[in-house]
Amino acid sequence: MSKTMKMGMLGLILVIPSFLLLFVIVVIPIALSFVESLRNDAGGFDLSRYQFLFTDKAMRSNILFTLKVTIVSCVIVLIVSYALAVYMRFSSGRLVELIRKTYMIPIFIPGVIATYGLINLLGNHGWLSRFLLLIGITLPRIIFDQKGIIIANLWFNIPFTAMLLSSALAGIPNSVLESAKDVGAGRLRVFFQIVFPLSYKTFLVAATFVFMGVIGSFTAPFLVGPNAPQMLGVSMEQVFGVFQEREQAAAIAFFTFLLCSVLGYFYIRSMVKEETARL
Amino acid sequence: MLWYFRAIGTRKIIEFLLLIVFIVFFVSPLLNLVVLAFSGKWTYPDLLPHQWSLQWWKFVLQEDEIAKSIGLSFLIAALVTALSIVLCIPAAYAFARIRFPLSKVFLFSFLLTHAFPKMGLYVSIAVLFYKLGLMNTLLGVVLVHMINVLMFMTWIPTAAFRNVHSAQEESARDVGASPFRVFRSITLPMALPGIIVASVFTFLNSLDEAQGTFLVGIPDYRTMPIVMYSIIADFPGSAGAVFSIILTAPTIILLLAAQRFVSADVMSSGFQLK
Amino acid sequence: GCGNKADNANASSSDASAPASSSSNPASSAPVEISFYFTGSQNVKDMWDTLVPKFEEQNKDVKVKLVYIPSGTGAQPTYDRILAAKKAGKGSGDIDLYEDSLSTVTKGGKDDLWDKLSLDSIPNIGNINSKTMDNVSHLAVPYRASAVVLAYNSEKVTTPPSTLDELYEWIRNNPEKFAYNDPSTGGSGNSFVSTSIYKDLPQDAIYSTDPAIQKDWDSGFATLKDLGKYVYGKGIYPKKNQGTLDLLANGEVDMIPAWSDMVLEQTAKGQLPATTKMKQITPGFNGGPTYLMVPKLSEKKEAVYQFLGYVMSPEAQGIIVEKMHGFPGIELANMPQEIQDSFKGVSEGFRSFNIGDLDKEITKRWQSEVAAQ
Amino acid sequence: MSIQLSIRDLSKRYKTGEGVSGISLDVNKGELITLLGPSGCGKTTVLRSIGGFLEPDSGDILIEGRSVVKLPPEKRPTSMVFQGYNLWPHMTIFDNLAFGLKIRKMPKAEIRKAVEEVLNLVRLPGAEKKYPGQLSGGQQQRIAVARSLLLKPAVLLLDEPFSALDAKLRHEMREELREIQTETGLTMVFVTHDQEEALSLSDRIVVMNHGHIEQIAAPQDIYDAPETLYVAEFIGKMNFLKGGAQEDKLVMGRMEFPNAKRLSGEVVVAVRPEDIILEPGTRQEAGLPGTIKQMMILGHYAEVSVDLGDRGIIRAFQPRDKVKELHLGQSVNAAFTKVIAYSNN
Amino acid sequence: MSIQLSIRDLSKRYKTGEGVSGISLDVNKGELITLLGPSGCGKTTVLRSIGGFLEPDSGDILIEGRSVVKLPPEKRPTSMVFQGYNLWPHMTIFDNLAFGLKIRKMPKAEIRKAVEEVLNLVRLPGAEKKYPGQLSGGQQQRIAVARSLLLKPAVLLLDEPFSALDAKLRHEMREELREIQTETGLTMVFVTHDQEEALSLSDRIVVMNHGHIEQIAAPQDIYDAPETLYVAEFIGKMNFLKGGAQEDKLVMGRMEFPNAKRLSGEVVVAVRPEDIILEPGTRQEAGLPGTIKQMMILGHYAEVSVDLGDRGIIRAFQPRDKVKELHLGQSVNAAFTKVIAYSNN
Ligand SMILES: Nc1ncnc2c1ncn2[C@@H]1O[C@H](COP(=O)(O)OP(=O)(O)OP(=O)(O)O)[C@@H](O)[C@H]1O
Ligand SMILES: Nc1ncnc2c1ncn2[C@@H]1O[C@H](COP(=O)(O)OP(=O)(O)OP(=O)(O)O)[C@@H](O)[C@H]1O
Ligand SMILES: [Mg+2]
Ligand SMILES: [Mg+2]
Repeated sequence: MSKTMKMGMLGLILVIPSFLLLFVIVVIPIALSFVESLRNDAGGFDLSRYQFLFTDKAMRSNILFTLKVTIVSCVIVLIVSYALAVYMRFSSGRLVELIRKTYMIPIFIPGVIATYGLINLLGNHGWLSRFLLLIGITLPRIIFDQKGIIIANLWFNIPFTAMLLSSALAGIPNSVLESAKDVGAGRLRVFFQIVFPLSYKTFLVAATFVFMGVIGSFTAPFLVGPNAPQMLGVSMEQVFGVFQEREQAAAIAFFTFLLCSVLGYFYIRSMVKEETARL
Repeated sequence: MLWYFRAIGTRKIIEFLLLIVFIVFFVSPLLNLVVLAFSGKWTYPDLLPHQWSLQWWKFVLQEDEIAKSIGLSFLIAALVTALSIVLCIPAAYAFARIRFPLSKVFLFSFLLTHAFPKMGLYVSIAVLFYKLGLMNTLLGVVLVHMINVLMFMTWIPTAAFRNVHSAQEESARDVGASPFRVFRSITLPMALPGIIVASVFTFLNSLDEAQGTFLVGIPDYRTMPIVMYSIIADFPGSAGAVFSIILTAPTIILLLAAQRFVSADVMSSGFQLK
Repeated sequence: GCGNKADNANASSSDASAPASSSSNPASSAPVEISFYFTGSQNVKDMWDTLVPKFEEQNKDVKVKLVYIPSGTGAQPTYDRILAAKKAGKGSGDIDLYEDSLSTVTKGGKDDLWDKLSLDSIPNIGNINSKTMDNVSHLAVPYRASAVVLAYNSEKVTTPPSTLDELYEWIRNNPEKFAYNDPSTGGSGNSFVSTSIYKDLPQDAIYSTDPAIQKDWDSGFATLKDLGKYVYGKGIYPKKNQGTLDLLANGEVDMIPAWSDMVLEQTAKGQLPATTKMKQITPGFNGGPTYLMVPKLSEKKEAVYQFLGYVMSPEAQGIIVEKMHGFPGIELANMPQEIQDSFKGVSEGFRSFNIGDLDKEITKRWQSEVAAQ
Repeated sequence: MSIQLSIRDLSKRYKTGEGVSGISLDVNKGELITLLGPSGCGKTTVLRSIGGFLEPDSGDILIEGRSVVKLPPEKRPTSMVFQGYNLWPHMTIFDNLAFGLKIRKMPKAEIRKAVEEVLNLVRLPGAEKKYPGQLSGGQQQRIAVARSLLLKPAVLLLDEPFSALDAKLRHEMREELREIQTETGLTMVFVTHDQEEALSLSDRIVVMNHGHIEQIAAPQDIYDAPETLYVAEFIGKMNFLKGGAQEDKLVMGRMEFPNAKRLSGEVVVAVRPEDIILEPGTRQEAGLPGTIKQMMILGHYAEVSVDLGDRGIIRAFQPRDKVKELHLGQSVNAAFTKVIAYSNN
Repeated sequence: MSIQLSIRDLSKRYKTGEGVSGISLDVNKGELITLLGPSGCGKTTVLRSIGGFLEPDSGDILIEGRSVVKLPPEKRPTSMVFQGYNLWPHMTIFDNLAFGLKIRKMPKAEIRKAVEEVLNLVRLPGAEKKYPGQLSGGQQQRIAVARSLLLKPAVLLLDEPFSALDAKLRHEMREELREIQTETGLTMVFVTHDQEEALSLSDRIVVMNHGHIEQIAAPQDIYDAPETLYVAEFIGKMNFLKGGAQEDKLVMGRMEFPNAKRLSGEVVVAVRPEDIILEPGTRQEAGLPGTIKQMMILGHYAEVSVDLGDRGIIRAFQPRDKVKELHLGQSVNAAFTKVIAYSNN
């Protein structure tokens, strides 16, 4: 008994330093900003800052816009990443090898730079439009539009998601797929009834992290997004930096956090379930 | 989307085309920057610059601020990496090996760093740091950089430690190694790939961090990305492109150096905590 | 605002400039080091990098530590630092001199952060338009000014508009060939917006900080809203001053409001095509001086005054004008003739607004009404 | 008997040059045939070619007289049971079993009935609602077999289905498979590298070596008369000794045997451990002298290692009672009741 | 013989209530003793308690007369070979082997020599520079054994060291372990759930059941005279039939046996497959009538299943030659040469 106590103490001692840091630089600021977000104009406390999020027309459209961009980005990212992961899992050849070796690089490219490159590439007079001009196509507006934000999100998130999914797919033994084919399942059926359910958990993980990454993003939406409606990250910055309404910015941040928490809940639940199953 | 499922002939073609689109999508923004960086005159609608030049390289490299910011960025990144190793690896070991009360709560609390929007977090942190006198200090900057990496630095090594089979540790105990020796000679080296991946990730992430630095480190701590921001803001395309290349170079070099360790499995295991 | 109308002819105090001698205290001990925080783009930094060594050469007893805060996004860290330091009872937070725009001067006035500057301590303040000094309650000195002008591609535009109404007409006739930037991200767009809003308001409305005036903005916003479909991208407002300059440079638009100094500099460096020309409309776009403020709690005020005295001297102002392609902070009449000449054509119609927090309200309302239409 | 599966001159080479070639084989209806050979000899390659998971380079595969080489796996009338990881972990046993039937659009009620029946057949009634993870390894493999049986394949393919199980379970599974085969009369091709498994299960055994077939014969024939040295080495335990062939005699020390194959010169003489008689002492006229080196009791018999000096060590199986008279280091005489000879090259 | 390891009334219960209790056992110097029992019976628990990886709730463990219960694993004169994951993948074989010696501060030259020697002993000379991943499973386990041998432990503990290997390799490894034991004279405690392994390896076998010891005896004794029904079921193949006890007689159909244990009423009669004699026809006076249901040739003998009707199915081992006279469905008479009886509860 005392030994388990001792181990427990040791565990806590090992965890405390990093948790303390987390506490100081994350938990306290979150708590502070929550308190801040409850403060109204008069200095009292109420939910007026949150009310504003839903009553102000511009803010409402920002929220809807953010959700729309986030969900569209998530869906495309997940589909493309899945396709890529499936491709890397089941194909061979030099091209695939090359992709396997390099697809993770964008994860490490600084966000500003990639965004900057995308602006220069996809702008109205950017490189792409110059190429398309040759074949007589005018590029639709991408930069300063939600398309730009979505494309940037794809650029940033596909490699990461593909990485998660490809390691999940690597964990599915061939014989599981072959036995499905063997009993007569066609390709689509194999995918939807075997491959997908077996990588579903990772899919959830990927969805969680893409969602969290996109919904609070700032750099890309700021540089390539439209003036209005704005992503919440941009709006938050504007409210804080330009309008100097710290409380309102905190409310936006906290609201975003609540949205993330929903997915975070499912993520944690599935991870904990797995843990208990493992023990 | 399910390329591999298609019939052979057309399948190959479609597959190839899609791959090309895919590669172009990821490569062209970077390639565009490279071309831009060496361009002198490049007006619409020319496909390539009609005049190449190193003018912006000269301009960017002449700024002594740039060299300074690169040095500073590396210093900060090294500090962040070192500090997070010191703080997070013991925690990761505890999560992987020791049962203690609330361990899951602690473990998943690191998700907060990703669930709360960065912008909002930085703003609150600034308020806190003013009170703590951490504004415009090296420590303040380092701490802010750690927000982004705490989760990676804890979760990936946790998974790595978990993958060290306990029989491997026990057999070392068995041949006479003390618990500490076991950790040093067996557990740690075996979990090293995970720790390296996490560290590389931390290092690069710190090199790239801009928003938090801007809020906490200005004016004294002008790191590469901060300079990059002002260059994007104040100079035309080519200068930004040059600087982008300078900024990306360490990333690529470090990645190539650590390529052996950076594998999808190691990284993604950190998110699944199996 | 300094209200430097071009016809100001207050040349009297021009020889009162005594940069080095005014208040030097030859206490031949180690030189006093003052910390000077400033923001702005790269050319601002270059300018100070030139100016400070010259000053230090003449004033061996003062050293100026330049602390450059690059422009970009984010909050106002320096201001918050001074404020936080004051609240924490830690003096001025080691900031002895601070450079920023009018809104900060006003804000700091409310927070009682700035030192009152007087002719006694800095004689060269006499070179400045006194109305300007009154406007800022002597809490700051305008050391330079930039004007927002119309920059245009002279190959495409032969007869540029010379009034705001002509400009509107030009915009409507040349759809998507005009762009102004998001007013929350850069002064040139901000200037275009506020100039438009105050177009039909009384002359001195631009010096009023009375919130009651907000209801008179409606027609201005209506115009801006209407212009939305004619501007670049049918309603795209690039981020930052450079955003519109880039569009002009690559030929996507033919006309933009821009800071004169940026246009001058970028044309000189070849970033903007040589065919780029500038034109000020009448009444002029809202330009603005940049101010220097001394934190009240600074412990090295004497030395700071000495430095400010130098900055406001015609010699230093000459360098500023040259480096910044901007306007002098002191009255033009106090400047050498050649400099006066070089400002012909741009300086006419130059105005400066002082509407305090109302500026924020403008951006807010612009965001929800014009951007989000 | 009609031929159910016919493989004709099948060849399949991987890029590495490894693979199989010249594989020809006819399997009768209701027969259980085993592909036996060491790791890497190409057993799986043949089996996967039949199942449609590999495209042969040349040759033909006919099932019930129809060529199937051009068909994808899901269109072939075969069904395969893999070594491990067979079941789909996210589906219940019922769904695992019903999956193939649903694809075939069998009515629900019928599916339920069929699943129930097959679960009875594999002796796991009532397991429908469980998940594979809740079953033991042996039970999982039984479900895997059941899943294949449900589809009533023309040929059932099994690729080392029991090798992941432990010895006891493996024995049980073999018996069960045998019973199921008797009951259903299915045609089966079974792959294994375990010769005991092959001997106990098969109607006929195909011994493979390095991508080709060495011998096809019934287990008893393979055991009694391995055609090549390779087969002799691989099937059952066997001792190899050097001997000489003289016209119609094989000579080993003081022993002589008939030279059926008419070999000459130096030969390799193979002796099964159970064909060795050990007698204490060395006075016997026939037989080779040696000393006992090790004795292991293996249930109802014992394995005794005898050191024959220059001739090496041989292993002999002795009844347990007999062993009680022997002890380590004892001098014994080893006589052979039956030998097979192979030319020495 | 001196007692090397002594376990005295050892008890260890996990929070779940499972575990072992009342374990007492003396192991002589140079003895190889096997803990045998089904999965979950507590073998590993005992072994890990000896090795120091578990803290017993009560009881004492003495090695060479000294109590070691209070020592951590690294201080105990034991060494353990685990089922798998034994080696450290980031070290070469040399480093794996030398690790323990380095900790003991042995001079470099001596380490090199010792490693070379032990590699010869396990028949892997020259493997020093390789990494574990470059060796096959069997080779890795040999290195694991070598690593333990190098430390010259007072007691060598082996926890199912070969169960991850395939059948053939397992057989080989057993023989090798036996040889190594003969050469080194080490005291070993070996854990397995494979009764064949236990029978072939051990000097004595400890049969465990549900956390306690059922029987400790030499393999032959365990095989010939299992003390309990449980042991009889577990060791070797065994047929169980119902019979009656009448004073000094056991009666089964027409057969009678002596009632050594003086049981009465209904009893369970256990018969080894090799103690069954099958004769065609049913005319015999003694024995039970039945029909042949299945025959499997297992190398040098055959297993014949005989359906005895109400009495169930029994399995008999028959010489291969004998089987040639039998065929499926044939009526036979099964006579028993030896039986053991257990009371029926
Ligand atoms: N996809 C492949 N690419 C290249 N070589 C292969 C491939 N699959 C198998 N081989 C090689 O072909 C040979 C035969 O392989 P196969 O899997 O048929 O052997 P096997 O008899 O089933 O062996 P095992 O008993 O180990 O399963 C081996 O040498 C193997 O290395
Ligand atoms: N750490 C533990 N906590 C709780 N119960 C345990 C633990 N370890 C083992 N047990 C339980 O104790 C019993 C004995 O376990 P042990 O590992 O000794 O069995 P074993 O005989 O070695 O079985 P196997 O042959 O499967 O290895 C089992 O029922 C097991 O479930
Ligand atoms: Mg195989
Ligand atoms: Mg065990």
